[in-house]
Amino acid sequence: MRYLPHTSEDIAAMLQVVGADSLDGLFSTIPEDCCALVDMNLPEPLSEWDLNAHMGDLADVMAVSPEYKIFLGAGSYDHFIPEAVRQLLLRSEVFTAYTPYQPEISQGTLQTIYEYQTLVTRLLGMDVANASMYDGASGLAEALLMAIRITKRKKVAVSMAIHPLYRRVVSTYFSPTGFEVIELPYGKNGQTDLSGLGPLDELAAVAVQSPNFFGCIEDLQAVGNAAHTDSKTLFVSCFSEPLAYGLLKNPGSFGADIVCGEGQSLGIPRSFGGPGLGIFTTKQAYVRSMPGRLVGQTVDKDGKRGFVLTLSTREQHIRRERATSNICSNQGLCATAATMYMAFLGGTGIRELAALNRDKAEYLKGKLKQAGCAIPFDSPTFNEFVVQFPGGAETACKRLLDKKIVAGLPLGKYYTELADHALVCVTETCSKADMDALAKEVTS
Amino acid sequence: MRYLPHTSEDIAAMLQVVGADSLDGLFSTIPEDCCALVDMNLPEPLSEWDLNAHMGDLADVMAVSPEYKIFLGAGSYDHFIPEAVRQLLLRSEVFTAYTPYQPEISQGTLQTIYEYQTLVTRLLGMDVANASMYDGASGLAEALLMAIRITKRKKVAVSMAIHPLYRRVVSTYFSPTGFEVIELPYGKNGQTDLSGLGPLDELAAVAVQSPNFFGCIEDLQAVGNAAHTDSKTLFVSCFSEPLAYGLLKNPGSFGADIVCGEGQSLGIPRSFGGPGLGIFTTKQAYVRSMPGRLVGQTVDKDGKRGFVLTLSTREQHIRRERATSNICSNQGLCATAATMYMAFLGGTGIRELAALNRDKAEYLKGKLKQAGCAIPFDSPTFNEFVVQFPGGAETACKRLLDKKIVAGLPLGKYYTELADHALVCVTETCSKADMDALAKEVTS
Amino acid sequence: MKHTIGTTGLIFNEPLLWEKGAPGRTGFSMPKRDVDPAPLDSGLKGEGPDFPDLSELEVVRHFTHLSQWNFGVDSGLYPLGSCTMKYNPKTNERQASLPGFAGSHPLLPPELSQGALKLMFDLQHDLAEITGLPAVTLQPAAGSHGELTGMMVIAAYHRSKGRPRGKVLIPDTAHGTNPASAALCGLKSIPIQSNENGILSPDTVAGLMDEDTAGIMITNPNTLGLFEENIRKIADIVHARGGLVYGDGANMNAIMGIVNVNAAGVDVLHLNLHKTFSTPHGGGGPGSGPICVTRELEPFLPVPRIVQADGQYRLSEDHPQSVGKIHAFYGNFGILVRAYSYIRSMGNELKKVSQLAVLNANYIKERLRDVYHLAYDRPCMHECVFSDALQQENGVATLDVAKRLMEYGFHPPTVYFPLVVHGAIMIEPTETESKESIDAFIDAMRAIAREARENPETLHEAPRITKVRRLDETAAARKPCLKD
Amino acid sequence: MKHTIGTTGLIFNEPLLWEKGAPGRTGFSMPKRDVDPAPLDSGLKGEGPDFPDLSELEVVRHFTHLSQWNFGVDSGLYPLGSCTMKYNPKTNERQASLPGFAGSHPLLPPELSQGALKLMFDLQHDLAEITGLPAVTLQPAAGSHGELTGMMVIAAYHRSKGRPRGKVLIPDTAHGTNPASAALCGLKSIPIQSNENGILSPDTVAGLMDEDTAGIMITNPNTLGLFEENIRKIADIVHARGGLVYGDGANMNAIMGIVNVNAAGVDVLHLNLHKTFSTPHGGGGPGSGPICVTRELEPFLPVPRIVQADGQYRLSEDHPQSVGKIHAFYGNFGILVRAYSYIRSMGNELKKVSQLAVLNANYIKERLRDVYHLAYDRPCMHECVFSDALQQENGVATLDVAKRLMEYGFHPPTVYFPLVVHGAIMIEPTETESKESIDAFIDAMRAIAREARENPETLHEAPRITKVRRLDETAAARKPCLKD
Ligand SMILES: Cc1ncc(COP(=O)(O)O)c(C=O)c1O
Ligand SMILES: Cc1ncc(COP(=O)(O)O)c(C=O)c1O
Repeated sequence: MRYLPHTSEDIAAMLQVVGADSLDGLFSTIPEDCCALVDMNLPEPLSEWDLNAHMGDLADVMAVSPEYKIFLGAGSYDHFIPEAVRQLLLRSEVFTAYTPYQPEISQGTLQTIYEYQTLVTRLLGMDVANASMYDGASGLAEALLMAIRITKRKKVAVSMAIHPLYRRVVSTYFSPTGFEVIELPYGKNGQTDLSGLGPLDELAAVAVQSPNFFGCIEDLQAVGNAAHTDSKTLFVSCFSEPLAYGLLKNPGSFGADIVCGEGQSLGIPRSFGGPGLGIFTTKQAYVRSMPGRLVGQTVDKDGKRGFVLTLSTREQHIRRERATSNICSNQGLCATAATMYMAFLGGTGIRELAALNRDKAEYLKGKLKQAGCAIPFDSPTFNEFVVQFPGGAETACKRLLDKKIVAGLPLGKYYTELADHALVCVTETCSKADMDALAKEVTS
Repeated sequence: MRYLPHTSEDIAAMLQVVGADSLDGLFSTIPEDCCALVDMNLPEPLSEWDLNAHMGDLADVMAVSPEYKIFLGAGSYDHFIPEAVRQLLLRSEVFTAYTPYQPEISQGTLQTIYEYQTLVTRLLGMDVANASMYDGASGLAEALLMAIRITKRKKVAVSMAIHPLYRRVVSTYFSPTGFEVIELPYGKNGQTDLSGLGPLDELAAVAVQSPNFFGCIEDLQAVGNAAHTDSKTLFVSCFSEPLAYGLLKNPGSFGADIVCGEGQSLGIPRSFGGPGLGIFTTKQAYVRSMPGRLVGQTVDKDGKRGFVLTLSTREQHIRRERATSNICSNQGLCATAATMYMAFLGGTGIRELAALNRDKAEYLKGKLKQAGCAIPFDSPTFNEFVVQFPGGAETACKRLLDKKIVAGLPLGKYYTELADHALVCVTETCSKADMDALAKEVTS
Repeated sequence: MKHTIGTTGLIFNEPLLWEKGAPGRTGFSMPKRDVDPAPLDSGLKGEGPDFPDLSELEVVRHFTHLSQWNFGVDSGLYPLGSCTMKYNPKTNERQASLPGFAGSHPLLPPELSQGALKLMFDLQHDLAEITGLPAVTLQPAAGSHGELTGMMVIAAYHRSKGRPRGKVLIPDTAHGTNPASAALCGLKSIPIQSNENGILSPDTVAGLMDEDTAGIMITNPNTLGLFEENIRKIADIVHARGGLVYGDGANMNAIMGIVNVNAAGVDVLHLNLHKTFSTPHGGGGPGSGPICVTRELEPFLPVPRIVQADGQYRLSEDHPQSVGKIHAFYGNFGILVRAYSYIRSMGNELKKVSQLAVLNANYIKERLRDVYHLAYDRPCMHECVFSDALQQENGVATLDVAKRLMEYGFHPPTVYFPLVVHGAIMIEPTETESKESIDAFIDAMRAIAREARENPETLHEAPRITKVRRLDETAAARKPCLKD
Repeated sequence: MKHTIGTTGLIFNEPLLWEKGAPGRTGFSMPKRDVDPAPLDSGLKGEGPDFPDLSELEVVRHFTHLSQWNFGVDSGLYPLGSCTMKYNPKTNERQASLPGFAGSHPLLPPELSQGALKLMFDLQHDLAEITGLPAVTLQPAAGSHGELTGMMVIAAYHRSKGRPRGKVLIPDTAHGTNPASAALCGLKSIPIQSNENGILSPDTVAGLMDEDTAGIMITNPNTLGLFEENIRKIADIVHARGGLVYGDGANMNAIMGIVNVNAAGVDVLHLNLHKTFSTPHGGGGPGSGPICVTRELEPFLPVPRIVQADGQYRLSEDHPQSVGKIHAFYGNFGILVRAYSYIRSMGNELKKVSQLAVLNANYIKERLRDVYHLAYDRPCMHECVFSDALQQENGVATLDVAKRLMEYGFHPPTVYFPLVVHGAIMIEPTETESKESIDAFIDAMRAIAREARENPETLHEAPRITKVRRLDETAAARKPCLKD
């Protein structure tokens, strides 16, 4: 087997040094009752070529563009990724390296992550970012736990306009703890309705998402004010589409204390939902309560600039049960991809691209209105919006599928009251022609 | 444009240093009568994404396996190429480098080519190999010209069983010269018929191909003896399928003076016929008459082993009109791919793979015989052979095309006397099932 | 040594991204605009992030230069204990980048994603075969995430029995993620000391296990590279008191096809696909940490679960006892594709993998034991653990050995872990290293042991030939500079 | 200088392939055998080649290590005069590796290869647009191969006129391939001296041109980076005597959209797609050297030619006057795909490409003229040529400057060519280099000029920080060791 270099001579020579009579002899310390009695029932090994054929068969039955026109976002976005990102990620010095525990031979990874931390703080208007969390959902859960640690309170208020799957992960993280989640409803305009937000004095955090699950841009000013009426309560702002901040005022400028979310949009393929990128940022004041790894700048023996993992006393390998989180391996390579993507895009590019996403979404919105679809929420949106399809979302989407159009995500499963609505997404990858086709088919 | 870094500020600042008032001003030395008066009529620039779509459209209409079952060789072979070769070739330090004129920062290229030279001489049983020629055809032409230089004679004998396209390139190279090509016919058994080979005393070379165009393994012993009846005449042995020498006695062992051919088989995609790899090897005695670049081993100032381009006094940039060839850029990256491929395969692997190729070809040969096809040539073959299809090759091949089977290369175009014959190729990529299908369809 | 692998050559300095570029440049191909701009309330508009503008070539050179400052498995032997730095097959990357996988949306209707669902379903089956534990979830994004999920399953199990428990037993040799994960589940961790042989004694466990203890988290083979020989007895003790056994399977590379984890009494086990199953570490992640459980615990696994009915695969949410969702979608699918490719390529040769991994580790143990102090002198599994006890007398510490190894061209082992061994040097070669490669490493380690006696200074000064030398970590932590 | 780009870091020694490995290992996945072995006459069987057996990881590390000893365009500024080392766009590699292209067989029936034929047909059109010469062949595999093809066309033209000619005029500034290619066509090359301005004078040409002279080979812009201002007059002289003008278009990067080569009087021109059109050099090749000719010469172009009829493309052999085939198939198609991708990506911005390439070269010329001797003080095109005249007095030669540049992190310029300039330093930055990158190069060149005065030793000793130092080329040539 091409991955196993040992010749029989090698094995014989090494066994002799070890003093074992056979390969099985190496496992003498394993008691009978632990041993596997039968061989593993695994399929015969495939050659590289049969594997290619087999994987090709599996991949070919998946529905992807361009064959399908897919207007599906909901936390996983179709953006163009420069070929240069793909090829640079294959540089094996980075790609086959472990966590940079030995900084002298890991400066490539370390400087990249330092650049990542800097760029995302600039994107979101925050002081510090960690080296990544697993995904947007677990990131939000950890953000709320962090707020609970900081405030020593037991309750958090969470907008129902936050991605429903993120909220489910939050409740999973909360279930073994005594902590409580209070849900904030959304209003007629699709934004979070803060009116129900009573006395905050027991709230550790108020959390919203912007653009929210419905694509609506939240009034972060209002949320910030509401949250901060209690000096201790933290304002947590999350996101699933960071590209929006190429165009929109960032959460930091509204005084958010923790800003976290999913970074898949930034040059990472959707890949059936993972690996993505949990982006996690906060204010300087809270850095020591932050979960996850941090890269910091320092100097070497000769005074040369260099980078290291730092503040690791927060982390599990030092602090063990009192760590700020259990996270160890993170999404480093995805953070690297995002750094490359942001570098290729640049400040000018990200603004232009964000504008293009919104303009295209607005175009389709208009087209669908003309086609007789209702748009229930009138607050401004970025590249996603909710549509009421004539004759119900489920049926409309099913019908459009025959035309190889995935018209959006039917919302009934997540919000019963929105049973005949769908969430539609438009990115720079959707052409005017595709959108016109969708609008046409909807009515036909 | 992402390839052009100049901002307008950059341009202004640089123009000032240069003392030109505008970009057009830089071309003041170009006389009116040379200037382009109208803009180039080129299509609008495509974005990276539109380019992907456009190229996808062009590539998708090409017939390739697995959709088509292709039994076509004839100088371009379908062999499995390890993904590792593809990824290693993208290492940009090698891939974006020029010819290694500065050895201190080109040792990667230089050691690789030295390894290439060594491995191909071992494969073919020769003393020295150059760093590559354009392809098998131009390599053969240069080999014959080299023989003419060495022997100071004006005639070469060339077997008609050498790839017809190679022979056409030879006659193109010969046309502006006074040199003459004498054609040696092939015999009933598909091997070169040497009986017509009269007095050799004016022949610079006798050239055959083995396995020859018909897939037949030539009797190199006999050819060598015939050629060497005149002490001056050179025995030139060429090939289009070097993999054969994983299994067969190599030409060197029969005393060949020059062995050259096409190396595409060794880990290089067919790519519609190019880039391939012109492999060129000879005996030590003739090294100074050899065309092309050579890499040699030496030591650096500190006595460390290193590699350099050497014996360049043979080459055009030094010797100019008296050079052994005009070749400058060669097929370096293809030689690199071949080196990687040979390294992955190894001595054990290449033998096993070569045997598998022949065994599969023999299987199909048997199947086709059973199916009622005639096999005109009875001498042993490697992974190609000539078949007479019932009802004529052209029509049979046409009919099979509808079944998405490319049954082989109809030979009428190249050998009128073989009008109803086709050249069929089988490599390790053809499964038993594919071969059975072909045999079945042939008769139906 | 004449034949040192490590040497120096020309590489390149490279500034930070924003120390390069010029406004107006771009490295991105902007799609052409086929719609009109839509008005946006100026109150919502920001200035746009302060990113540098760079050309494509500038960015390409930037990351090409940075990569050259790194050491990966493709650079050389990477014997980082507990991390299983084996070769990451190139074909796995090809498979993961197939448009059908890389381009697929997680919320497509199941009938449009049968390929991905089948792959996950079959991978679950394979992992069950390899561990002996019948039910599997692929949702956890890393080993630690798997621990968390597993402990949630255990907590949910106890709740379902109507008697939640507050504590969990964790050996002193455990990885830091174990207590941290337990803590996230509100479980107080009770440390257990391993015995003089570096493993757990049943009596110690018996002494600590009680009705308020949810169970035990046990790493097997443990972080000393030793097999926990008493695991079955320990499991019986824990089970007898109504507890469950959590297995940390990070070191599964030692025992595939050799140990049946289920038979050994483990109820929940996490695997690190980015260790045992050859997926790349990417300089920190992404990983994947599936957990395998007994039939009894299956109802508690995260949702959605993949179910198959007459050849069709779908996602089922209908598992009332489930702990819920632990990842927004289905975990790190792209990593699952790689692990699946690896398992398909190996089949039952996975047993050979473990045999050779253990052979390599024991070979190193035997060939270095005379020059480095061997923490526990017993047959080891995938790794062996030495210490700097012999070097201390020359004022040479584990860190010096590690840094000097770089100059010889090797990545250092894991150092100062596990904590039970003072100045630990934890060496895991993996099975993909050839005998020659391991012999070269041994020669280097022996040469360093000699240098420690003959001129310790070279070790204190190391590394000298790397892009940067030893870095001031204290300064970095004292006044953190975490961004520009 | 503090901000030197070049520095040193950890890299790895790597033996020759056969100094590694062990018999029986493999790095290849052998397809499973589904047929029986067939007997083969033992007289035909060899022992099989003596190749080393290596594991996949051993081979991967081998070539990863070797790559780190190399310098490419992605490593830094590569101002190799006459070679146009511009950025090689990553997207071109994607396109060339599309299965439909990379996997296609050249002898498929045309109806199964329409995509490739259309691409070549359109590329021919584009190159005709760019040069002004209407007929194009893509068959030559490199520039030199294009020269050979072009000179064959010229020879065939003269034969067709019933008066073959024996000589060709070639300037002393010409690249060595020019006379070598002419020689292969049986043409004797007659050298022409360029004038005090570094270009050709019509009178000189008039004096040499006669009825036995097939024509002239003229590189424009020439290898001094100067535009041959008299080309039109020279062409008239040559044409008047029945000769033809061959244009070496290796330096086309300076004049795209600016000069109409046809209008300038050129009859045949070769292009280097691996220079002007961004395809990678791969450490020596493959390249591609299409030739563009006038309508009058079209009948002589190589066959097969691509013809289009009602949307269908096919290959036509029916050109009786053709010189024949120059490549077994259609040339280096994979390189054509890359060049085509580049042209499609640029469109008319190709003119901007030339403008910026010329701007960069003139900027360097102006900023270095006070410290290096400028061979010809005139506005330059894509490159500028200096010499070591000023450094000689300190015993510093061009070679020393070149080697020292490596330590500053740059690839050296082309040196000692063209021959008309003693100790030539030929600098071609290309348009893909930013102003900052060029300024850094200028700083390095100026620093070196200073070092040449202040301590020449540093230059003589350079390079010290590369994998190997200056190599003994004389020994290499005296007793050549060309293989193990
Ligand atoms: C024994 C052990 N357990 C758990 C982990 C955590 O795994 P991950 O980093 O994938 O979260 C590790 C990783 O180093 C480990 O070695
Ligand atoms: C002016 C000139 N002509 C011709 C050539 C030969 O081109 P190629 O190397 O592609 O054969 C070169 C290449 O360096 C050149 O610079």
